[in-house]
Amino acid sequence: MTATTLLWTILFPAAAAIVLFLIPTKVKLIREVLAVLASVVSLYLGFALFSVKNLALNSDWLGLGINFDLRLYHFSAFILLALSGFLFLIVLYSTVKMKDHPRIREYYLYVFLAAAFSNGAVLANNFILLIFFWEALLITTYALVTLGLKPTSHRTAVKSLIIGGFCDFAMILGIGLLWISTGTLTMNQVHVEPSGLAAAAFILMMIGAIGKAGAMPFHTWIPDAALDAPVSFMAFMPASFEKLLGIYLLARISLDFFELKVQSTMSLVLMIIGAATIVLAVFMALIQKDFKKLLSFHAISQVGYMILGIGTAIPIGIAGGIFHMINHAMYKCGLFLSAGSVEHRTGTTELKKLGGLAREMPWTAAGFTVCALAISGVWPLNGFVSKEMVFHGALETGLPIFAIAAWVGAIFTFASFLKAGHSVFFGQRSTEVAKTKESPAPIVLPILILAVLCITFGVYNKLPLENFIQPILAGHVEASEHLDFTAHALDLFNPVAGISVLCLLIALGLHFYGWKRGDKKPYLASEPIHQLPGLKKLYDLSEARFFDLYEQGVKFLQWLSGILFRFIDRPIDFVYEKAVTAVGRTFTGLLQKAHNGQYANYLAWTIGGLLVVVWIILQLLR
Amino acid sequence: MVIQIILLCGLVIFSGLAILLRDLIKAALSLAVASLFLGLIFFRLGAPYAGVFEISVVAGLITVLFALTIALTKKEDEVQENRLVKVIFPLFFILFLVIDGLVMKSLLTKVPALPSAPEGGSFGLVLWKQRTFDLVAQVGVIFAGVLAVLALFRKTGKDEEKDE
Amino acid sequence: MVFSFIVIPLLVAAFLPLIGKLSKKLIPDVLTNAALAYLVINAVMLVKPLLARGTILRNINWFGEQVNLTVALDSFSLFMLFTISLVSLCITIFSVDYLEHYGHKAIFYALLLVMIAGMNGLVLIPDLFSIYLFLEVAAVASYALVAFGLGYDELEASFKYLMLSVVASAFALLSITIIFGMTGSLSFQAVAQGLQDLQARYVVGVCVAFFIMGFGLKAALVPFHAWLPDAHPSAPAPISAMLSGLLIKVSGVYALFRIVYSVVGLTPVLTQVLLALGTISMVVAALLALGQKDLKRMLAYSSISQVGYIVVGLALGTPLGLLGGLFHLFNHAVAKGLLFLNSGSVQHITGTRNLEELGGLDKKVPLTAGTNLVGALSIAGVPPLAGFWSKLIIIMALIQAKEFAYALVAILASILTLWYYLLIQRKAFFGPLNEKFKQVKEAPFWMSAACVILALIVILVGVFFTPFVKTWISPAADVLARGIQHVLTWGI
Amino acid sequence: MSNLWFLYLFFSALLIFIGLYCLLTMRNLIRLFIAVEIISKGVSLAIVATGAVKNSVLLAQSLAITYIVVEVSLVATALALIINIYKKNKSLDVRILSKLKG
Repeated sequence: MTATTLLWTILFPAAAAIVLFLIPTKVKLIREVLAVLASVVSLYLGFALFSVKNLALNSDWLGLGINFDLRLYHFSAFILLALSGFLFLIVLYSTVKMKDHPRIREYYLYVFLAAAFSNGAVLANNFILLIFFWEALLITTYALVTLGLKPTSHRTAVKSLIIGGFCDFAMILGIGLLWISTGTLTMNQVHVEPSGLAAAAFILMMIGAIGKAGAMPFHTWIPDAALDAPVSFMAFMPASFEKLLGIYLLARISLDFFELKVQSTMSLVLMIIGAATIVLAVFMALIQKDFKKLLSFHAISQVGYMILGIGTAIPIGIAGGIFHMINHAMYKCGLFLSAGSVEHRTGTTELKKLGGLAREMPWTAAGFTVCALAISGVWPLNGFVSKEMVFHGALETGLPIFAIAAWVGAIFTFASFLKAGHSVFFGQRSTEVAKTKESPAPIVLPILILAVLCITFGVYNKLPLENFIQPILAGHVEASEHLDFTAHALDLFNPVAGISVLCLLIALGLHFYGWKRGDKKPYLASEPIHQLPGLKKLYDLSEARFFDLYEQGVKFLQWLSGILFRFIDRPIDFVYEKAVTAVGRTFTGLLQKAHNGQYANYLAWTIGGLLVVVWIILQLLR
Repeated sequence: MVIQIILLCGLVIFSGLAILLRDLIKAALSLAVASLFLGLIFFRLGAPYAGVFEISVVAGLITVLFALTIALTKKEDEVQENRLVKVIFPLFFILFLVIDGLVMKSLLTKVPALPSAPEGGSFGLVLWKQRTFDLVAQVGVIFAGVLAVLALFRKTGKDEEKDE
Repeated sequence: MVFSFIVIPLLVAAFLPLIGKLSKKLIPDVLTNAALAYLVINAVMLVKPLLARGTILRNINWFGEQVNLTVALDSFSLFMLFTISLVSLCITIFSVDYLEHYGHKAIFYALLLVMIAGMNGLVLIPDLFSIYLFLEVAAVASYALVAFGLGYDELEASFKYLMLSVVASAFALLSITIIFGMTGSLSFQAVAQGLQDLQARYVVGVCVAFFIMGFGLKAALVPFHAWLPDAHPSAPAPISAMLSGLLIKVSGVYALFRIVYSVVGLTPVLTQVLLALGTISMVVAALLALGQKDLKRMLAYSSISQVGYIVVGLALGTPLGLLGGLFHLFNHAVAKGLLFLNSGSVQHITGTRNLEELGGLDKKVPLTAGTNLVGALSIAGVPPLAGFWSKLIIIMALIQAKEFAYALVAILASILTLWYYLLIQRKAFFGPLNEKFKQVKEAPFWMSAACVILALIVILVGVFFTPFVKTWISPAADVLARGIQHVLTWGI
Repeated sequence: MSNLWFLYLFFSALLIFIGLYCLLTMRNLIRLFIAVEIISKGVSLAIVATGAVKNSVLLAQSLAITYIVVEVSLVATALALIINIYKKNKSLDVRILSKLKG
């Protein structure tokens, strides 16, 4: 296996994308077969490369430190494998779910392109190359959201683009700063202490990473996309790919590029963001009335655990964060897919309309249950293991407040999944949806695979922890420290695990209290929390999009152009009018815009500009 | 020297008149007179060819073009210039005169210049041998001007429709 | 070989009106396109000898007499010549079909060729006064071309354009005169040497300010930009493409930076002033573009904004900045040419350019929609298209030069850019189809062909940008970088 | 001799000022173009005077003549434009030329 194989991981999906795009819309079977085959091939490539682990492709490119460098090592090989695995599942699922989509050609084009770009981003060993793939992913996300074909899809897509664009540009800025403080653009040569300029670089690059992962406050497009975008996109991008990439980069940032110290400011920043994301997003999730929207808020909330874990800068915390990333990708992907399965058969995802589907859709219900229990951190599933690791890490920093925040998150995560599961699959059979049956195999199979994986990674946690996670950390901890996270992973009888279990019980209690209060309607189970005096106002503000940076940004821009118009354009116009026409002429001209088409106005700008430039140059020369 | 300053003053005065006179024809004529003065200044500065060009082309040809345009666009209700503009012109003019004078005075000894050797040869040699490329560019400019006039005075399909 | 860039367009332009009487369409079409195709080939052929030998200086003997027809061809000039020939070839291909309803093709092509000759001359000449002259050649032709439709808008826009740029070029000439007075010469080398000996920082500073105004108006830097959003949308589409794609860059950006780099020298002061102007242009124009309803007017404002990027890149003077600036110049020339041509197609197809009326055209005219998407995404800076690289390089260069504030503004402006290009794409091409346009058909062959060629260039340059940058742009940037070292510093 | 240069530049600045004042304040298109002519007179005065003062009057002379040719070209184009505008508008008021804005 030579270094050029690395190139194939990028070129092959890209080529597949183009081939799939060229197949006419009508020819369904060939496209589906080809798509599945292509994803199988990339899965094979993923396994093959994972077995190799160390490869590097260096080629001179543009000079000035900008080279085409790809590097495969244990971390990137692991992410690569995970990405190709999810690609396979999503494609398999899409063969049925997206079958009759009118723009199916574009769908596969974007999905495979996104896979190609993601592989590139993971393998890139040069920052410029990383930016390239990172930015390109933005566009595929945009395009995939528009495929939702809802009236508001475009708006949401633009929103994702603007927010993502902001984060990416922050990252570019950060990379630039890192570049001038280290003098190299090759990623594995960078390792600095985050202080001074490098601290700014750290913050900016971190924004890029967590923005991709969808942490607060860069999350606002995800819940919108939950309704506006195809559900397979939700499982594909926000649930798995973007999490993997974002957290991968965050881990690289805090392990490789910068030296993150325990209890340093940067570590605190990360932990605060993580904790805030956990708590705030889970509260938002709790009151959602739509299945997909609820899931999307959890996709945000869970990012908080990963950021918190990595932010602790303690080996077990970091390992927990990374482990949580892969676990989350699995069960959140599974959850979105099961939501899609429900939508496929019933045509709706509103909790109010659903209920008691477990009997008709047993496989989906089983998959959902496993994934939901995993995300809630129920023993002995994978979520339990990784969450425990994060709790331990948070406690070891000596700042228990973060652990408490994480536990609060755990309570409400479980409560809201009890609500969701209770409303959709269990409880009374709803009368609003017609009788239905289980979804076809290509839909159910990915869900079940993911559910099985959730169990495997939980019960046999030695497997992933020793094969995937420990090598990543191997170079980054003191030689004396033990790297064995598996010994007590499923140990229920220590204080930390005890508190976690207590949290789950509280959640159970809360749910049944709410359920009783809400006339035994499961979808109203979270109302008591919703109606709490202080929280109610926050919820209302949030519903009114008060916290939405994008909406506020649009308002600010409108306001800014108004101000510019009133206080800069107007005075110029005023002077002009005064100078040209007699005092007392009509004020109509005053109401015209600055570019009022008047030649003299334009000339006045030109001459004024000249005078200003002369003045500035003379001042600067002094 | 005195003659030169008188000529320069005449140039400025007639230029001022050209923008202040109400009647456009008179304005164009006073522009021509200003050109005449400029041509004379050129003569006295030792640039006779430029002077001839200034007088024949600018004072002559361009004035004719202006007169033609004015005749073609003659109408009863001419554009009224604002009276105030003309009234306050002297004010601004004097203000600028003072500023200009002060700036030039302050620059008097400050601007360095390389010592220049007197140039040899004749005007023709300079034009043809040193500035040959300018002649190519002149050809281009003339082309551009002629073609522009052709393009702007061509008959368009729309015009014909309107005439009918 | 080198002179043909000026002589051939002029000759063809001289013959066209005469031949135009014989054949109204075919001969002018063929002749113009052939001439420009020859120039493109010529430019490509010159790369190798130029890279091998460095600057080519050519003198010509006229009937045995020694006359001074000096052109200086260095990599920067050649890069500009290549850009000019390539884009204008595509524009004339487009004009073959587009000009049908304007009539008088011969005069149109003749004016276009005079403008190209003017730009080529401007690029080749190492003499201050000749720069002004060729600037006027191109400008006079462009006034007539803007007004070519003879409609109300065209005349108004052309008049304002003329009156503003006459004032600006008068100031530029005044500045040339003052420099001539101080150094006694006009050729770049002699003037640069003279200024170095003089150490007249304040006067040179004022002269440079005049240059910034004179050429800045041609390049449409804010606040000298006001003519552009009128003139570019009013002109016929190929001319809009020509003006936005080439003229503002050649007679504005090229002239300004040629003088700055080869004559007066880039100093930190100048860098600061130009960075400020460029950044203001970027932001103000981007904000203005967001509010437009007219497709072409939006594109015109976008040109101002993108010229801001080019100026910022070139003003930095670092190797990376020069590389980015020049690359962006090329990318913008190609992509904006493409977008204006597409706007012409849209107008040709639907009869309107109002974004509110358009919509859903991608189903009816997939070729136009697709090529437009390519151009829009390239300027908006979306990978893997060419515009992404140049913008990224400029931003990285800003950061490298520790101009963090400007870098931030550049980044925010690029988000705005992305926004309004998506707005164009969505309002014009995506979404529901307007009932009015049920019957529309794809644009005629040559129009589509030109757009497809330009779109392919955008994609190819983006994907294979390394060889492109290495052959065309790096040598040009090197020329400028050497200029910095050679020329004096007139102020700290 | 150098002092004389500033005398001429002084007058040339005056001419440019007159032209700019007119351009900024007046309304008649033809008058505006007369103002442009005045500006260009100022510039050509500066060119020739510079040449005369700096001992290179022959060069300056050739520049001035070239400049006059450019001027004629510009005048022809501009006046053709003005006549066309008059045909469309039936007015020479520059204020009417403000349809394109925003």
